[in-house]
Amino acid sequence: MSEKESKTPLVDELEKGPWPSFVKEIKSIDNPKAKDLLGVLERSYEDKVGHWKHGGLVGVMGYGGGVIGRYNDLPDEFPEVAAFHTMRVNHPAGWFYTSDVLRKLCDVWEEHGSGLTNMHGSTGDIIFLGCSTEELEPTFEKLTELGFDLGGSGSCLRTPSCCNGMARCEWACYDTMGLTYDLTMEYQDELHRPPFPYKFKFKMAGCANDCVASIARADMSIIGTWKDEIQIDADAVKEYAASGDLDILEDVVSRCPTKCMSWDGQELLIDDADCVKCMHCINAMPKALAPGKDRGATILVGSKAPIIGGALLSSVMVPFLKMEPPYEDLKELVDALWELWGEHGKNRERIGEFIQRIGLGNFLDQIGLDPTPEMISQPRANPYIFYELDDEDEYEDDEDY
Amino acid sequence: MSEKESKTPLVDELEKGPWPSFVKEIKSIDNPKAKDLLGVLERSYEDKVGHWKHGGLVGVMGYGGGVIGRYNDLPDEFPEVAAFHTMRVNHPAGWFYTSDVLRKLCDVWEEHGSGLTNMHGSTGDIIFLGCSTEELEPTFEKLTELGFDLGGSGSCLRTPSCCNGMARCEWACYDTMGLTYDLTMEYQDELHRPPFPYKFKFKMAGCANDCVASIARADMSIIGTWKDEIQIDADAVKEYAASGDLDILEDVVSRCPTKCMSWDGQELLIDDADCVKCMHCINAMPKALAPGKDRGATILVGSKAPIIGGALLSSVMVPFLKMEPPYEDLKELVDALWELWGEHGKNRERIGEFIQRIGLGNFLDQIGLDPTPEMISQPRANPYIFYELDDEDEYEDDEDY
Amino acid sequence: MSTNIKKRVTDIGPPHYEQFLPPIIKENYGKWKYHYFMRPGVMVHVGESGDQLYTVRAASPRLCSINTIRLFADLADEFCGGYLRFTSRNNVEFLLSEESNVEPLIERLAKEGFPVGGFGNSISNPVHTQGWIHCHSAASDASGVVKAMMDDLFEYFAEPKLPAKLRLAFACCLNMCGAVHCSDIAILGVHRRIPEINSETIRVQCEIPTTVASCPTGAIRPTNVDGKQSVEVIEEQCMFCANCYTVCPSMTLNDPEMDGLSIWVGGKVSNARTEPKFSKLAIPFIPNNPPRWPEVVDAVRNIVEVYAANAKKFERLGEWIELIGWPKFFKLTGIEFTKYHIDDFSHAGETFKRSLHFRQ
Amino acid sequence: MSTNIKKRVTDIGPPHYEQFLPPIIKENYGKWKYHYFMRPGVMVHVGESGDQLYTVRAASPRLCSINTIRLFADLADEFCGGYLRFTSRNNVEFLLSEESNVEPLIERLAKEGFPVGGFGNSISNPVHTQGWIHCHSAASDASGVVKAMMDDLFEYFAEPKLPAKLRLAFACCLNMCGAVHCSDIAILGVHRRIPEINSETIRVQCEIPTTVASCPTGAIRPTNVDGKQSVEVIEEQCMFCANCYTVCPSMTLNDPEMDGLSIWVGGKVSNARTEPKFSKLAIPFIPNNPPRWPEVVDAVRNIVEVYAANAKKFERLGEWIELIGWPKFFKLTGIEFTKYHIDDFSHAGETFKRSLHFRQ
Ligand code: SRM
Ligand code: SRM
Ligand code: SRM
Ligand code: SRM
Ligand code: SF4
Ligand code: SF4
Ligand code: SF4
Ligand code: SF4
Ligand code: SF4
Ligand code: SF4
Ligand code: SF4
Ligand code: SF4
Repeated sequence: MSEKESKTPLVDELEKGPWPSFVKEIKSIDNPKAKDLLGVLERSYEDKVGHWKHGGLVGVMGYGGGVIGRYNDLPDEFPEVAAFHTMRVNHPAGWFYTSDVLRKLCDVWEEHGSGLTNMHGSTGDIIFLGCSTEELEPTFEKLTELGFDLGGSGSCLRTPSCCNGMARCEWACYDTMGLTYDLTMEYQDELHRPPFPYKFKFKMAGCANDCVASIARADMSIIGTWKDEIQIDADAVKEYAASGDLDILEDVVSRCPTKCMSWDGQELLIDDADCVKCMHCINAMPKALAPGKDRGATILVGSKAPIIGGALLSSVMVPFLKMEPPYEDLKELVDALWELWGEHGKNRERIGEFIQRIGLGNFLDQIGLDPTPEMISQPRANPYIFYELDDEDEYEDDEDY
Repeated sequence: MSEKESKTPLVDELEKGPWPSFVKEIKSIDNPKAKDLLGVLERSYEDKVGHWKHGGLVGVMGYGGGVIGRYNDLPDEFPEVAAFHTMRVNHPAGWFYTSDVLRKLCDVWEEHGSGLTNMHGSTGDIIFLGCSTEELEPTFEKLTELGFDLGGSGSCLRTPSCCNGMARCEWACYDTMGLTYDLTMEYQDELHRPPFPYKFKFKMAGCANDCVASIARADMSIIGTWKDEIQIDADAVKEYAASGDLDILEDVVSRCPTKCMSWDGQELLIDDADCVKCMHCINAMPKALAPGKDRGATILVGSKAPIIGGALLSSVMVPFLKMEPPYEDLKELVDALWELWGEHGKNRERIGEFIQRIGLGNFLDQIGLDPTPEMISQPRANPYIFYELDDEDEYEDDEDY
Repeated sequence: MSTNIKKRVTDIGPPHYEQFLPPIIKENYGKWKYHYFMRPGVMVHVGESGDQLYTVRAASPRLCSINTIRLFADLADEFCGGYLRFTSRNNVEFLLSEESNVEPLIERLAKEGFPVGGFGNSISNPVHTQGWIHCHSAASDASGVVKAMMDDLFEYFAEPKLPAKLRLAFACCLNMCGAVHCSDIAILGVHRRIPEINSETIRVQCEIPTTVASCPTGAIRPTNVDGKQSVEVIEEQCMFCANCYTVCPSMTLNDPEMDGLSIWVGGKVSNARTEPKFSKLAIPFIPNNPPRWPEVVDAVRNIVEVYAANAKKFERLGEWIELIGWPKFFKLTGIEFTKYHIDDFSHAGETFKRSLHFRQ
Repeated sequence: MSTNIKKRVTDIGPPHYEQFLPPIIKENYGKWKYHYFMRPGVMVHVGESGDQLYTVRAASPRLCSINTIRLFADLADEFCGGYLRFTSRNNVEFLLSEESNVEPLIERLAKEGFPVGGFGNSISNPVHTQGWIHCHSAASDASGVVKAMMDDLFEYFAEPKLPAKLRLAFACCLNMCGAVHCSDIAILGVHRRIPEINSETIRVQCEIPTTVASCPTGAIRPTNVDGKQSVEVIEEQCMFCANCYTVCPSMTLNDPEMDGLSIWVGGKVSNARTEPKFSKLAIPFIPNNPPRWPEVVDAVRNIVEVYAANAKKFERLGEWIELIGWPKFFKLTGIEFTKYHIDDFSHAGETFKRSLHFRQ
């Protein structure tokens, strides 16, 4: 198979063009695994179907996650990729590396695997793409020697990830990388041994721009925000006005979702009580505006992909929480969520679906949080209220509206 | 019961105050029915529960609707209201009357019923409140002599109603009263003999102000609109500007939902291509602005109260239809809807619920309407598409996006 | 009998409206040009012809005796050639061609106890339902609450002094007769007790399978009571919707202590500026307190006043709330936010706050 | 074995990020002041200290060989002390303290085939998934479509010339790995054939009850094939979600002719200006046409170009569509509106047009 001239005319097409070519990447690897992978791919391009089978239970000892088993359905033709598992290697928070550590990772993967990776997987892991069953354990050993560990898969906590936050962004309202590392270490057991009804993902973003798409794809989205006034550098505002690049009225003021800004050509005023911390004005004038000083995060819960009740976005669970190590309040909340969902969640039911099933009000009751109007976009419109009446002095309560 | 001094201290309280008193109304009637009604009401005010029982099957011969049977649960104490049915009398479109006809209606009701009415019921009928079983038929006879007929109840077409439209409003984009009369006459059989899985209501409003709340409570809401330019009387605009009562920029232009208006202090411009015919600017400046000349209606379907899947608003079925007698297109649509729903609707399933159950796309297919983006607020966000593939040349279709 | 049937006229429909229109309307039908408000309770429509129609609107209790209807007829004869109408909110409107008759008519109406108002940015007649006057399903009286409330809010009917129209509605049970679900402020009667089952009558009055099937939450189960077919209700699953009661009279929900009223705000039906909206829950429960329901009246007045003081011109209640945000609405009104406010029905998730867009 | 276990180190977690941060970042951590874009592909962060950090962002194929990673390492050594990172969209970023190194690095990257760009109002690296490279579930290849598409749209990566950021994403099946469901433009692999049941293997590989229960629409029923337990699928009820396949390998959906791609538009995740939004269906189906999927590429380019020509500064695709309305989006792009665009899943009714607010 691997000796002859190019048998991959279709995929070869994808070597051309200005965008970096994944085909070139595969071809650059001179080993039989990579060659067979290319062969399988060519076959898929001919057949218009994939040639991978459902994964089996493979992994490293003592872990219930971190490896995705994968077998080929043409093992005779492509024996080198007959078993072609991926390993999810927990990346360092913020995806920062030194050349040194990258080279060492490459060395491990050259020795034990296909030499192909994803930098990175969608959850954030370093994906070691294509490992035989036998090589899983040795690879793992080398990785731990190097100070790396596996990430999550299956009904585990998944590898937490974050935007680069304070490392390189002026808008980070809390230390996303610090928190990501802290939570990852705190919950090693949950990350490696499936304790849940289904997967659970954390994603941390330093501000409402949400550069890690946390509100769309994390069971818990921790997004930075502030409570006090936007910091305004009046001189810098004038600079922007003078620059001609920005029409402050049209581009900034009129795009503010609550119209809480005004600009008379001289002074930019913000009615911070009405600001919903959307970040737009700050984004538009980074030199002139900055988030306030009383910073923390909003904790949202429940986003996920569509399977099976339809996709969800995370929704507000705690409107504002200070984010300082050791993050006790946050961890208390996490533990409460996990306990409730762990006990009552159905198999393959994400926490967002679970909350909808049992009702958010009910859920809050159970985990001991007070309901607040910030958790909803609007109160119920239907009259189907499950009044609880065990408590007879409710009458009194109801009267002090 | 009825001989003694006031036994109704609680309801008597409601004779006081500036708002017209329904208690005074009841007391003004000097007959035993009215006295017992007041007695029952007083009892309810004491007991804090109603004293009416589920209705039985009563009505006039040959009709399946128009009468709501009602019995009292204290027949021994209040024999005069032991059976106290209501008759729904189909009002004249627009609720216009002459003193003459009103007096004649009163005479009928004085002779045969309680002398109490609702002017009108929420669906629009004249409600004759409180009739014994024996008096139903004689009352009906007198009514028809007078040129009146019963309205709908049960799984019938319900009494169609409308805003006063062209009779007294400058904004009516079609003749609501004309259409209401036409449909009421066309569908007399459906109005009087239950043909449907559940009730069906028509409501006609002459413009998007929807003064008959049709979008909220009609299985078919027919709401006037226009296609061309809003008519502007530039001089009258200036009058408004000069009057000082209206801040054209703040009150009109900036409240336009699509921001398609501009006002420079002199000239009011409207980009009609972007106008969504919301009526606001016209409402604010009735003397200066008027709907365009190419008028018709939007047909919406499906609103209802919450029982049982939650309340619905009507949604667009035909974005624009000319509304001229004999309203053939409209009636064709109505017939198609009724046929499909009549055949496949479940018992007590309103058409709005039916459409949701079978899917709007599917529903359109069945009644032979082409889907248009005006029917939706946004395309689907979930990927659960029921692709139909019987038709193999679909591939071709799909390519001409 | 057969002779009787022969004589019977059926399916004649309502009389044609045209015969009830005053001449000025017939002449200007479809040719009105604009309108203006002359004074509270009076609006003037001007035709292309230049004709002016004066409409005087008076409050009506909706529950009208024939005496009152005859009074209206007399007034119409006296002041406007016998022409009058009722509105979609049950006010009575006198249709005058003579401006000089306007004030005399208003005086007479006042004398008779039918004040004028309700035009423009006012509170018009509340849409309401039967209540303890006529319905078996009612969790409260309708006319009584409305009367008590309008006595209190009367000033807002008499004068158009609100930022925009404010539509009140009342329904006595979850069937919500009227357009309660899309009102600026709606008062809704609610039951809060599971149905009481009359095992004696149920076999006679109801079909057990239909009754079981009627429950949207599946709370009803067939069972045997003393060897006879009956049903039972799983308490935790009941949301007090009364759908079972509608199909089966032997399952009553009425209860003096458990029934009461809830308050809903921010709905609208017009398309003006913003799209039609449902009303949303403001106050989950207030006990019945006849004859004047002071807690309900106070609660509504509070909402009206906070709105009147804060909203800008042309902002309907729901539009204003959406601008300031629901958290602020609860804060300004002092209404307690509870878990009942959080939707847990079919589309609940759609009402969760799925963004960071709120005031910190 | 036991000695082996003794040696094993587990649960050490990832290395602490701090050791990988360049000195300039350590010093300015949490103390950045503002940023600006120096030129396409380069952004500068200025610290309170006055320090300037130059980030050079280059495209990456995400599927990286160790050769390429070593190349990145070499470039990092040469130009920025060995410090680099990857972004949440899989670009590679070099972290420079020396402005003078910027242009030479860019030149080298270009030479090696890794062009810079993706900052500001551009199309950045599409988020994507495994496709035919690794996943059993894929209805299309991922890397191939993305490569073909980005070759075509390359100009928008190289230069920030769009009204706002435009986020592309690709997922090869309805599991939607990545944030496909909230992307400006998402390409999604879809199956359109009911599962083919392998009655031979199903009893061994799958639990029948679990398989039956996995179907959200209840389309799967237990049955007997040649006297052996199996399942059957009711064709009309299948919405091709593949949830059954996820739990049972014997129910495959892959098919050369029936699989293909759908296109979704107007999603976003940032809270800037408007709340996060889901992407909505634009094109229900385009057949697989490897290696360059020209119909998909054209369809995406068409949407991008119409958007670029019509939207104003700072308007994300979905924000712009909501301003002009969906009918106009379909008109401007020439995309056919079909019944597939109309939602018919759980909350379908919420997407019906419940107002008169549309352009006539
Ligand atoms: C590798 C990766 C895609 C990639 O190319 O980047 C991936 C690959 C798979 N995902 Fe995923 N998911 C990956 C990130 C995601 C994300 C994005 C994220 O985490 O930010 C999502 C959407 C967010 C979410 O969690 O909902 C995602 C939603 C799913 C789902 C749908 C879950 C749902 O509740 O709707 C499934 C199906 C399942 O769990 O059974 C799934 C299942 C799978 C499986 C394991 C297939 C399966 O049916 O078991 C895929 C293995 C492919 C393979 O052979 O390698 N994957 N998956 C990503 C993980 C790499 C990493 O660890 O860094
Ligand atoms: C490097 C990265 C974070 C990381 O830790 O990896 C990042 C970095 C920055 N983001 Fe981001 N964003 C990054 C992913 C995202 C994402 C997530 C995604 O795309 O999946 C989003 C949400 C996208 C969405 O809404 O769908 C995101 C939404 C934003 C926004 C909001 C844009 C908007 O108007 O909606 C800003 C503000 C802006 O651009 O003015 C922003 C601004 C920025 C700034 C200017 C912040 C700063 O001061 O450093 C950074 C450069 C922006 C640029 O690329 O133009 N970043 N940014 C990510 C780069 C991805 C890439 O390679 O292109
Ligand atoms: C009389 C009236 C209330 C009033 O005081 O004005 C009324 C009274 C009743 N309605 Fe209604 N509905 C009346 C207008 C409405 C409206 C408003 C409208 O038509 O514009 C609605 C909301 C719109 C709608 O149709 O959804 C309405 C929604 C209901 C419902 C809930 C239907 C649903 O699909 O959710 C029921 C329950 C049912 O049908 O079983 C109901 C049932 C009833 C019954 C027949 C009670 C029952 O369970 O069978 C009530 C009889 C009361 C009585 O004893 O007199 N009524 N009902 C209204 C009819 C008068 C007329 O003919 O003019
Ligand atoms: C008489 C009546 C129609 C009928 O055939 O009976 C009517 C008549 C007029 N309506 Fe109306 N509306 C009438 C019920 C309604 C309803 C239905 C309802 O309340 O149940 C609505 C929808 C309310 C809602 O959105 O919840 C309604 C929403 C409007 C609007 C839109 C207001 C808004 O800003 O949302 C206007 C425009 C305006 O007020 O400028 C309007 C305007 C008008 C005008 C000015 C039209 C005209 O030129 O003649 C009439 C006098 C308005 C006034 O009362 O201030 N009418 N109007 C109804 C009087 C009811 C009453 O006694 O108070
Ligand atoms: S989410 Fe906010 S803090 Fe984090 S990188 Fe993006 S803009 Fe910066
Ligand atoms: S952050 Fe957003 S809401 Fe706040 S002032 Fe700026 S643009 Fe307005
Ligand atoms: S709905 Fe329109 S046409 Fe009818 S009365 Fe109201 S404003 Fe006039
Ligand atoms: S009718 Fe409404 S959308 Fe049209 S111009 Fe007037 S305010 Fe704007
Ligand atoms: S709302 Fe309920 S209680 Fe009131 S009239 Fe209608 S059905 Fe009867
Ligand atoms: S009241 Fe409603 S929820 Fe309760 S048992 Fe009856 S039908 Fe079911
Ligand atoms: S989107 Fe589907 S096919 Fe693609 S990697 Fe994820 S699970 Fe596999
Ligand atoms: S693909 Fe989805 S809908 Fe079809 S049978 Fe499988 S689980 Fe059911």
